[in-house]
Amino acid sequence: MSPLLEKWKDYFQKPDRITRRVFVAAKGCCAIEVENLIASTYDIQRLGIDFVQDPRSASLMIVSGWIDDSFADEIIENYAYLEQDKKVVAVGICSVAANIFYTEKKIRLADLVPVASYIPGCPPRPEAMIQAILNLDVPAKKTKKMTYLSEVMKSNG
Amino acid sequence: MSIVKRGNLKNSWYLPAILSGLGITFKNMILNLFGKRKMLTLNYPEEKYEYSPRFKGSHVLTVKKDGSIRCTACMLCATNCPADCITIIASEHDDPSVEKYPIAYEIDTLRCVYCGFCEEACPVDAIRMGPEWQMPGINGANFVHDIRQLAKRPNLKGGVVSVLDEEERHKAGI
Amino acid sequence: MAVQYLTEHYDDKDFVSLKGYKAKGGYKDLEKAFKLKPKEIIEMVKASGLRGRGGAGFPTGVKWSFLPDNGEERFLLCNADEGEPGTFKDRLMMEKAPHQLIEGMLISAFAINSKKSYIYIRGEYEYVAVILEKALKEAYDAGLLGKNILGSGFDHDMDVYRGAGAYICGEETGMISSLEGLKGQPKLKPPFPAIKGYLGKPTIVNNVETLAAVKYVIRDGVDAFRKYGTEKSAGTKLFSVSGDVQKPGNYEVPLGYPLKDLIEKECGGLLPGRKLKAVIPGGSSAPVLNAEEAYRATMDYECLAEMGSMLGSGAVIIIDDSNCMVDLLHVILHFYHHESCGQCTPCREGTGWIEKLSRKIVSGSGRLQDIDLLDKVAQNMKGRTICALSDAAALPTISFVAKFRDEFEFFVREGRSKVKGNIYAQSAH
Amino acid sequence: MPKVHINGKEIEVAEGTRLIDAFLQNQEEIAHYCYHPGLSVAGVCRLCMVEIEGNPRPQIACNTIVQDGMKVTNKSESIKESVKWVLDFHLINHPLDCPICDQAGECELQEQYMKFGQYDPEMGERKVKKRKVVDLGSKIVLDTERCILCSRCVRFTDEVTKTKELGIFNRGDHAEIGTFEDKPLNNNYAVNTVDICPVGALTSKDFRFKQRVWYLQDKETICPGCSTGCSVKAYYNEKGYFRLKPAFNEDNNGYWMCDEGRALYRHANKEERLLQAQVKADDGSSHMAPGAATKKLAAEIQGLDKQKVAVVVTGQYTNEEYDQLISEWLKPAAIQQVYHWKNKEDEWGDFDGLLLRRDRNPNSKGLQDRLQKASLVNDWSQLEKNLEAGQVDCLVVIGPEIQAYYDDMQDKLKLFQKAKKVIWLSSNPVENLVADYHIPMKTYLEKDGTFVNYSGKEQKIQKMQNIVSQALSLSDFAYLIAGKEIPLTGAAS
Repeated sequence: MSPLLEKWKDYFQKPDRITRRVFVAAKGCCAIEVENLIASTYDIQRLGIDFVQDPRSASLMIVSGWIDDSFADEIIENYAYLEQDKKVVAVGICSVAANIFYTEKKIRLADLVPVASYIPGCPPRPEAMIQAILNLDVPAKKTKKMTYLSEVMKSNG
Repeated sequence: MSIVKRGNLKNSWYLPAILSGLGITFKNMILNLFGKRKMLTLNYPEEKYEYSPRFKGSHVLTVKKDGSIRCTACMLCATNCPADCITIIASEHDDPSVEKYPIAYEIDTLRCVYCGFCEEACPVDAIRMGPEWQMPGINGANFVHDIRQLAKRPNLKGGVVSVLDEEERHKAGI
Repeated sequence: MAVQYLTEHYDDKDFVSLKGYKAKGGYKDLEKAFKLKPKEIIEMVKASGLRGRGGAGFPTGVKWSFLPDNGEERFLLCNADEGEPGTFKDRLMMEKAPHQLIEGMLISAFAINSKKSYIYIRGEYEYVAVILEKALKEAYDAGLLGKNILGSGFDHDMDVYRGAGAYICGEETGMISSLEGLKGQPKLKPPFPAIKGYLGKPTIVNNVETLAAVKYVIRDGVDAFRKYGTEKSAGTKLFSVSGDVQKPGNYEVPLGYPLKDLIEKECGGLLPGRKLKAVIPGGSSAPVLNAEEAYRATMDYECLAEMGSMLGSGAVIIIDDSNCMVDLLHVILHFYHHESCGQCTPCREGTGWIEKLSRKIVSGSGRLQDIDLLDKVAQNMKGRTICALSDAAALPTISFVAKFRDEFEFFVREGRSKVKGNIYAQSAH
Repeated sequence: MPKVHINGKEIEVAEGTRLIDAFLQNQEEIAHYCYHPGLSVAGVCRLCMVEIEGNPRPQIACNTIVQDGMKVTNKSESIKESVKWVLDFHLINHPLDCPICDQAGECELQEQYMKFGQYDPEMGERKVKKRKVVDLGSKIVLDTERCILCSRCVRFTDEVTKTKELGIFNRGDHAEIGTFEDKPLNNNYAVNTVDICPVGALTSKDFRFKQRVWYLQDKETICPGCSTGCSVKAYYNEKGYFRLKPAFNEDNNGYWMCDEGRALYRHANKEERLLQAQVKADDGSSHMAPGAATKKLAAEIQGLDKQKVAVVVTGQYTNEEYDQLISEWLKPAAIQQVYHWKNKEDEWGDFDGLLLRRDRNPNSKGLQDRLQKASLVNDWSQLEKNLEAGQVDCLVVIGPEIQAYYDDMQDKLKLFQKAKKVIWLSSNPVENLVADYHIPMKTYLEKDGTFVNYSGKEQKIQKMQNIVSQALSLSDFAYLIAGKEIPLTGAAS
């Protein structure tokens, strides 16, 4: 088989494609790292994960940045709109532990919504975010070189 | 004040600008189609970056030559930490030349902002920021890393030996 | 010219015993003193310009006049500790003429009206202590000590107290602490011993030679005593000369006697074929004089002080060009580091530091800045402690480094001594 | 009153004060190690050098007495240089132990180096090595390498406790502090040497490696150990109390405190406290909140005949609490049987010559006066008679906060069993206590108030860190038992 055909098959073969749609509620410095996920270096669309604007069509929510009152309401509202097996990923310390800035009111994400996966770091590396999303479920797109989740976890220690 | 250039053909008409933009996009598409190796994307689970030692990743508690923890529980890192995420419990070591060592040294990675202040504050190079990036975990995983995790985790291969060792210091008479 | 004033009958064998001493006119001056009033004796000693022979050179009469006359019990202590390296004159005097010292002390005790006195002798002078004790027993039997001496109604007891070999107990208050049974450490001054000394009572501490000279002030009167010596430093002084001379030993010369003559005439000049390099005029704690200064110097308090050194205890150490000054400084500093009593921080840590620095230079691994550091540490050690031991360690260091810097730099650059070849590079003491 | 010019300022000082006192009284910074106002002058650290006009050599300030018209300065260049160098001499043989030394944070070497030193050290030689971690008995650890030989501890054991246990051995820079053949240093004031030691040479075993000093805050209070009422500083943070140190109190304890008093912080920590009220219900004792338990108790004893109710009080609470107790409960409820529990009253007279008195209650005089004023003084034998006769329906024992000194506790417990209902109030659990109600109380560190010491002097204590916030103070108990609500201001909150 000519390399061209092989390349063609590689890209356009018909996977049982389930696109994992993600709604992003990112704020602050971690938002820039979250944007990296759809940029060219750490492109997660090759894993079948796509960012969408509307929470109703997403089943995974990424939250990052310092949670103040207005942002808290927004998170709760968007969480309600998520599809049925909804999961939330907390990115960075501000949303997880809200401890670094001395304001009188400290809201942690866990106080608002049930959080599925935490990513420590300030800001965490994009690989950590990809790893966090992969931890949550079986990857949407099966490419032939994709090693299964368990091996990935083991190698990472 | 902005300098306004007017009148010449190139920028009074939009088409050349659009075409040059699209040109770049196509150039990259063609390149990526055929030159897969030069592509920028890191296929994360299979390929991984090797970060430089300067990278402020997850902590490493260095060890002495004989394998025991180099930290003397002087609490300077816990004091210097802006996020108060280090808790240390010190106790007496039976060897009088060591005298004090930590029986518990915990870093709450969910509070730590990885700023490296602890590394700067440590007088004896007992704690370092390793090149591995911060490991995420599902809810309920153990984020509070203790001595076993910080110093003896598998990929440290037996612990990182501290640069500043006591024996030389005592021999040199300091 | 060497004089036989104090040391008149030293070569006579039985001058040691009381009988021989009395035959040569002994204890007559005591009777003469009993006739005078104590105040008059103090005035005579003050007028005679007699200065302390131990090291400080403080006028004896003035020291006696500090005593408060509040009727409190007084003590007279004779400082025969002689710890200063290079000094051996007191041993000669006590060995040859113990009664001379006893009579001098009796006259002084009568002058300051003290009932009790001690002779604090150096621990190592064991046989001299035996001689002294024998002389004291003779004096007691002859009624010259104890109650109602010679019918004058003045009673006085005298004892010999042996030290334990610490240099620091040569210092006034160090000796007093040792006598009181405490650790031999100097006491805080003010309150000076004349006001609050031994057991808190007024105490006068004088050197052996000073007390012996008091007898001659009484015997010959002030102007006969002033015949010897210069206007400001009167009387004669015993110098214990040691080092590279033909005939080292004790020589009694009038104060103001030129050092050049002391070396050439009295001591028979240098060893053949050697040239003079330096002279330590007053014991190891005196700053050193180089050859040119030594030939100009005269042996009295004022001239040596002007030259930046001091007469001290009169131990002249002659150094010729075959000695290495760096090694000599290391030996001196090792002595002071070992003898520092450790009470005050500048001296306790400073002597240790400069000794380590000098050992480093002597072992050839020194650096050029170590020489400046040696000087800087010494400068900052002196003048900051309770007693003068830190000055005694610092002053020689400063003078050695200042006057013989080339030898130090040679040692640093070459790693061996300029004079003694490379035998010193390895064998640091 | 002699006048002195210190660094240009004209100051009037009392006759015969030392120059260093004149400096310290007027907040003039002067470096010093061996001088301690409570001890004699040693003049060995040579740091407090000052220049006096008309005196060629700089003099040490601690040994010079102030004369009229003296012009003194310690800010001149040569003095600054001299202090720098003498500090350097102190530090050249000092080991690099700051990470493992307990004194770090309050060490005089650190502080005075930052204030006066700030030089760059040039010492490159080998330091003198001495003995480390020498065990001096159960209370103190000695490290002779850190010692700067300021001889404060030696003078302390010579002059204050007069036991002469510590001394300086060897000579020169090999000199070491220590006891004869490392005999334990365990007189009752030994840990004072740890406070006056400017460096980490003497550290206390009780506080060894427990907590870093800069994590602790401190406040002044009165030691409840005995009736002397020494003023003390308690060191605490949100985790609890860590140690007690003496505070200067001119006429009472000067700069010292006894070692038994030093342990009086442990009973306030969470591990040893009674956290919940224990109420003996019919199905075995159940835990309740202190306030609720008291209210339940108040309802129960409402109907009882007040003559049959007896109250035993110990002298370990504050004056305000006693006033509230009497005015809120005893007086309105007309309870006559109030007894002052004095343990070993006959020995109360003896005194150990320095600070410790046998009357181990801080406020027995205050209680005595108040009972006299309210004419509630009854003889202890009267209580025993009533108990034997079984007339006591309800016995409220306001128990001692510090039980260590109540060694007759067990037979008193047996005596108290005779009452029908026993109510015990104390901050710590009591060994094999059988009581219907055991209500936790606040310790002396968690409430404001005043103690009256043996000589009748009133001294204040301050509220610090609340360990058991629900615990009641005696006045809260009085309000609740009398059926009232605790007033919002909270008499002794």
